Amino acid sequence: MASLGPTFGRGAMTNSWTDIKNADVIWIMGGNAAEAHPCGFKWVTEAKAERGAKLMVVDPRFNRSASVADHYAPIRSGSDIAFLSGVINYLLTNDKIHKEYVRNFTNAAFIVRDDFEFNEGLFSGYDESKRSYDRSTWEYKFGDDGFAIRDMTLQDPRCVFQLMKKHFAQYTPELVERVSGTPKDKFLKVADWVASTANGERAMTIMYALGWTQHSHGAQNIRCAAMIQLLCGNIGIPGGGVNALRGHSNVQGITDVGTLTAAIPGYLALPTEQEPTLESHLGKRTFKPLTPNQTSYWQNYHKFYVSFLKTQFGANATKENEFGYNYLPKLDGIYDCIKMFDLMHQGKTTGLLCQGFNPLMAIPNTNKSREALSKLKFLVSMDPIETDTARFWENHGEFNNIDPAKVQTEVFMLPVTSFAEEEGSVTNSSRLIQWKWKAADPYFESKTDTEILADLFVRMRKMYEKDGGKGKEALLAVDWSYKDPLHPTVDELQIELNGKALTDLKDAEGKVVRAAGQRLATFGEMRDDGSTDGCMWIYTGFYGPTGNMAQRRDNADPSGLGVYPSWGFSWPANRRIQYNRASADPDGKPWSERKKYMYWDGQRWSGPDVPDYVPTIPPDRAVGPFIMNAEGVSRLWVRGLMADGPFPVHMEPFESPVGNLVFPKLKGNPVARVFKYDMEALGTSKDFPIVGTTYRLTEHFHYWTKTVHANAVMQPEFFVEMSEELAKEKGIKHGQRVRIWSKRGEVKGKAVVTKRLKPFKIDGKTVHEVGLPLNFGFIGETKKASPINSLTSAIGDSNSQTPEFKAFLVNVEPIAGPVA
Amino acid sequence: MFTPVPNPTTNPVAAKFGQQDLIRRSASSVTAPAKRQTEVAKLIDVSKCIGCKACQVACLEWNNLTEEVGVNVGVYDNPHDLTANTWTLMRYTEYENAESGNLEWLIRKDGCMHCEDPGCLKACPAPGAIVQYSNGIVDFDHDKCIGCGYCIKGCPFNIPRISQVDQKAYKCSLCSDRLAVGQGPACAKACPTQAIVFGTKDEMKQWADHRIKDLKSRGFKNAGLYDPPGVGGTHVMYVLQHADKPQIYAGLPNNPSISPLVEVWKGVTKYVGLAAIGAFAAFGFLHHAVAGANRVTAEDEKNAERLTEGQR
Amino acid sequence: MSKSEVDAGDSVHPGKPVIVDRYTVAARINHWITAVSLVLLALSGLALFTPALYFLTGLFGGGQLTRIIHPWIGVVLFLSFMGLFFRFFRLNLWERTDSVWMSRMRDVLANEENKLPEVGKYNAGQKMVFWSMSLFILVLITSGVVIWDQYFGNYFTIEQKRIAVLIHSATAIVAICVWIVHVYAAIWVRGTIGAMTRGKVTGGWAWRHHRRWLKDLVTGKN
Amino acid sequence: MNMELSRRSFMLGAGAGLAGTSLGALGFGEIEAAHALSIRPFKLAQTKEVRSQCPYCAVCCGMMIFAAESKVEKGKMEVTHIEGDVDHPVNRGTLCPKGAGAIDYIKSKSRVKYPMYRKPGTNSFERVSWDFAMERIAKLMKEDRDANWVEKNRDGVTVNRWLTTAFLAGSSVANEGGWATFKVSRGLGLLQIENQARI
Repeated sequence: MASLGPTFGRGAMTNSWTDIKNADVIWIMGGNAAEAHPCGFKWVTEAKAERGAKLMVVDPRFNRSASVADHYAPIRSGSDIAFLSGVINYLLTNDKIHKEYVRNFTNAAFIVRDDFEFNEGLFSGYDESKRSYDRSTWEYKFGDDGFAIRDMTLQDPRCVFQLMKKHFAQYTPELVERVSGTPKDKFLKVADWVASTANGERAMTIMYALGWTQHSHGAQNIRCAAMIQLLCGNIGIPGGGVNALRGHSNVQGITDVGTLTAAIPGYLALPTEQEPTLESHLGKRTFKPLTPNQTSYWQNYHKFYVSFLKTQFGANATKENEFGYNYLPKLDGIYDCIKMFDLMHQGKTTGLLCQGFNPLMAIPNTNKSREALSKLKFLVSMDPIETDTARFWENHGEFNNIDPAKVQTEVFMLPVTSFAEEEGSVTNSSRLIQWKWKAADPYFESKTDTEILADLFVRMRKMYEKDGGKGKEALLAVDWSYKDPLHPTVDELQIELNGKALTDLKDAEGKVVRAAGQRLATFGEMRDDGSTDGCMWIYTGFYGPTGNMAQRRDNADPSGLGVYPSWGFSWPANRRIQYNRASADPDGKPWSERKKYMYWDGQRWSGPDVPDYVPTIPPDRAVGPFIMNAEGVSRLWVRGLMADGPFPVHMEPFESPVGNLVFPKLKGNPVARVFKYDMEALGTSKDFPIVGTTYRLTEHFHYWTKTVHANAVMQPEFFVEMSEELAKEKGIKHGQRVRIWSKRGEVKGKAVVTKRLKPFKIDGKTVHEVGLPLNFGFIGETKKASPINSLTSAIGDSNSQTPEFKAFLVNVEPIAGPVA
Repeated sequence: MFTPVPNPTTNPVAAKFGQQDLIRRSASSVTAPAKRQTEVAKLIDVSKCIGCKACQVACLEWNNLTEEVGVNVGVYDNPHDLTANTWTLMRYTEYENAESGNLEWLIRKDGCMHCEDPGCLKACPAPGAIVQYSNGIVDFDHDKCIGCGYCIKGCPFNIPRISQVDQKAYKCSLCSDRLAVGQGPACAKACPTQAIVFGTKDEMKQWADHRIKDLKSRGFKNAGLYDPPGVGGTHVMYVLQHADKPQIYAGLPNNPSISPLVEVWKGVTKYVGLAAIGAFAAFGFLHHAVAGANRVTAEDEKNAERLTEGQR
Repeated sequence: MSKSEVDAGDSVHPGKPVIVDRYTVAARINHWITAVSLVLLALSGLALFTPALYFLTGLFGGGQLTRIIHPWIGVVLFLSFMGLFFRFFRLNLWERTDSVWMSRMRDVLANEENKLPEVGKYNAGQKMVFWSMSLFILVLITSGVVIWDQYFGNYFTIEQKRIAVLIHSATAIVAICVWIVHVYAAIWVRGTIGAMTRGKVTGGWAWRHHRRWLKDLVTGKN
Repeated sequence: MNMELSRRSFMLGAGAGLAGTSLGALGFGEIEAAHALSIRPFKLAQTKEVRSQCPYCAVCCGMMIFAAESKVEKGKMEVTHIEGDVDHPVNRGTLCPKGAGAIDYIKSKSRVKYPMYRKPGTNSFERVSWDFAMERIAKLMKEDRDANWVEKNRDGVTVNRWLTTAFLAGSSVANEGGWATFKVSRGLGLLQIENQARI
């Protein structure tokens, strides 16, 4: 989500699953919704069947999404930016853009500093030694009033719109074909269908997933998509949006709740050691509007922050101690999971706790991960099922070759209840919070995650109280005043998430608007004086005074637009389509009857959804629809908010069969973080001429379902998909066992020789690609296989640190023996 | 969106149909019910199918079937064929459309078609082992099945399979137990894209027209419904993008009908055979009555003695 | 005179009446095993052949068991009949006089044997039963294997099985008819059954029905 | 929740003016009759039904879970069947091959039944008590925390961090459990905290 945030203001799926039925064009790229999200994909088939929508799929493989598409275009893994920039160029050069939307709802009109430069793929401010940019020159030009300067005619050569035209001009259809291997006519058909929605009449939705994220330039792939949607005016309208299809059931909720190295619930920031005081932390986050009258909602940051501190530290959070700010750990850098395993591999880590996580499978470069785990003093696996990680020390022949006697790690495998044996709220990909009720009793001795962690926490605090120890004060400062400290109830935790009034809250006239102890109805009620708590402002209201909104099950849909406003609760403030004020023109009228959604009715903003806007601000106040952004508008130009540039640039993967044909000087993402170990583990196209890409099969869910009988039956064994041409070249027979190896490791599997993969012509040279499903391992009911990440590299994206799983180099050879 | 059947209840419900609704019964006759129930049908829209196999899993789970974990043989089809436990199966075909120049991945859900004129039932020698309800369901009664495999020979679609465990024949029951309480088949309920829908046969034909219109608008000029008359129509129908050539869908028969061999075997042979046996027996009696026994006479014995005298 | 009409074990015991040994104990056991299997096969086969006779499965303990037993009896029959075949085929070889005998079928049926050429150990009718049964049993065992799904299900296509099942049932019918002729002949020609029970016939019987066989025995032509 | 209402709102939603199947329209005569011999009794009758949602992907399909007295563990309720929840606006009762097989996950051969412990250098897990496991883990963690706790950095800024133990948080845990996870792990001073969002 490291690019949707900078562009729109919030890093989450913009629309909802059911809203997809309102689309006229559906574009699936960098994802495979039919296989990864079949029941969400239903709404694609619905749009096709009932609305005559067109579906186009751009993917290296003709996959199961493509099998029901109206148009399929092949693309070489890792070349998405070239393709998407080609589309941007097509829209700009053919003037196929939604002018009024772009002028008023994006920062196209903003003037950029004169000292900003771009040449040979690098933006101004690059420091090669640090592999990073000084982003100061990427800022707007500001006037004496302190506001950014704009040219609403979009003519100024330094305005974002003109810079864009210049920046993308070189991405012609011919270049796209040369770089991405997409035949020109197939590319043009995509561009043309996109253009057909660049008006208020028709809508296009873009559905993507890890196919765009898992690249060393993943965030910029998604940036391109966001820009295309802004040029077409497809954000904030029904059937539009950039829909990031999340993986795990509650990955959205767990991300919201901030279990990420630098996060605090609700997208607040964990302090860094450069921020010794609460003031110094908040001071950097005032979010003053950059143009007049803008909402710039993050101005309320400090209220949310203090409310969080009050929940984390309870009575121990006082004005005097900056609400316990200093009890929080402070960052000296970020510790994402890749860094985590690099440190572990260096022997710098003592213990690892895995909660429903199977890192031996999930983390790139399995051999490195296995060595890293072997260096731990202890490993705890909390999971309903046995994971390959929990048994990393066990020898499984070629599939997990290790000598248990040499592994000194203490390993604990704790039984956790399955989804059916517990209750709680879960947030789906489109921010919809829903409830699940408990259906069965815990399996044998299993316990819920909360019970296990409560037990651990209480034990450790007792030990510190008894024997003392380092960091005792910070540990005991945490508020743990649950009725039963060993069993915090779901209700108690939900109240903490929602927040409540700690003292009577009074309005300006001194009237009590919220009595002490009452749960808050909206985050608007939060205060920075310690009179409210609530650890996650974006969820506030989901358990408000009226009750548990997550449990709402009224599936009426009065508008017929798939809004379902009374089903569950969609953060923020139960909005189903984000930035929905943009569904109306600057005067507050719908862009078209066909796309009518939210509009100004004279008194207020009304429509089937909750306005993502202050409901009573009239259009003439010219308040932008992107209320989280200090500009009030969305960002075609992201200023310094992304590490690798204000505009996307074509960058090749770190392992690529060809050099960068657009900017020969660029070797991979110039600011991607690369650890020494991983840099040395890169292969060249000389030894590894074939592109490898990994993906999920619809019959399986990541590394879970290999332990699930029915799914093991549906896809029993690891295989490699390859073109008939490659098979012929290598003398590989259909169904024969083959060996695939990269600079980092090898795997063996059956060959699925198919017409659905075709060799690419890249700059005149033939490039083969193989598909590698990731769902197989050495634990479970499927046939044993080496983890697919034995092949992959840990080099990750410069913004999200997401590893480059989707494009790397391998080689393939047949293994003698009987063909299945 | 084809409106789904509401959620099932856990309260006991009286069966909506039963013995009294049988219209055919293998190797025996039934008194047809006064009024035939509305015919039901399952419509499988190949053009909407994403080959996710949810139907396969739903079928296993609902019917408490346990299939073995197999191997990959270079295709997505798993298991590789229908078995006594796999009553439905996705069959994948990579089809290069010469006209459009496009690759098409045709994915067909295979399984019992519930023929109006069921070959399995016709071939079955065990009374009541195969029955047909007036709503169109063709169902197997495993207590009566003798495992002879005649149903396999009778089926024009190669559907029934004999279990290696109990040597009885198995196939899709159209979830007769779910239908009996007003639910649809488990596969239809699970199907994420509604490529499988279930309702009355008329509704299904109507819905198919609606789908075929859409397909024609997308350039599939030969899109159509597969409801083969050769078997009197089926209660499982397909919407095909290329209804003019069913065989490209993993060998779906172009114009299926019960094999003439089976017709002859179960028809004329049966009667002629019994007649012949009867005739021969009858001839025996007749001849004996007319010509009488062929007895050895004293004369014959004498001749024999005379002949052997020299021996003494 | 052509070849000898005598089998090993055939012999004459002069006296009143003359007694002639026609079948050895081995031959008789072999014959009755074949006979019993054939009857069981006919019953179980007919049970599966037509619903009208499905009740016969009761004799074998139900449909499943009938389906399981039938092919095994078939195997027994086949082996046992092989025995008979090699025992008897020499004297069942066709001769010119057999054709004459056949052409005088009216006399045969009218018990007018004196008008017929002298017959060796087997008359033309018996020979025809022998050869047709040999053929039918070969066809039945072959087609039977093709439809024996439990063990051979995977070796044949469904179409092959359809052909096989049709051939199998048709052949079985004809075989049963021939068997009826065989049994009826044994009853009709008195003194015959003893040949297969006690193994002996009277001289008169031999004289009347198989005079050349008797003469060869007496003249010791063998 | 109101199923009547939910049902009606779906009828309104029926596509393309085609009336959907309604029970009556299925045309089953209203004859009271016992099940025919070939028809199995309806297996959900007399079970306990609960609304839940799919644990796998982020579509979060609505599920109906049916449970009954456990055959394995006396006195406990166990799941007997799972199918889609038709009332759910997103999945409308449908499930993908993972969701449709979710009961096999609950009953997986790989389910962990008891706390298991593997001693250094050994080649197997042994069953241990919850108390042993938790006491041992707490002890190991305290040792490490005491050994590697950083209270102030070089510039004397209070940083209260613990860098030598890491926590990988699951993304299938409910929000409440997730918050407990955050509170505990940050409360301990951990910085190495991640979930699946990044990979």
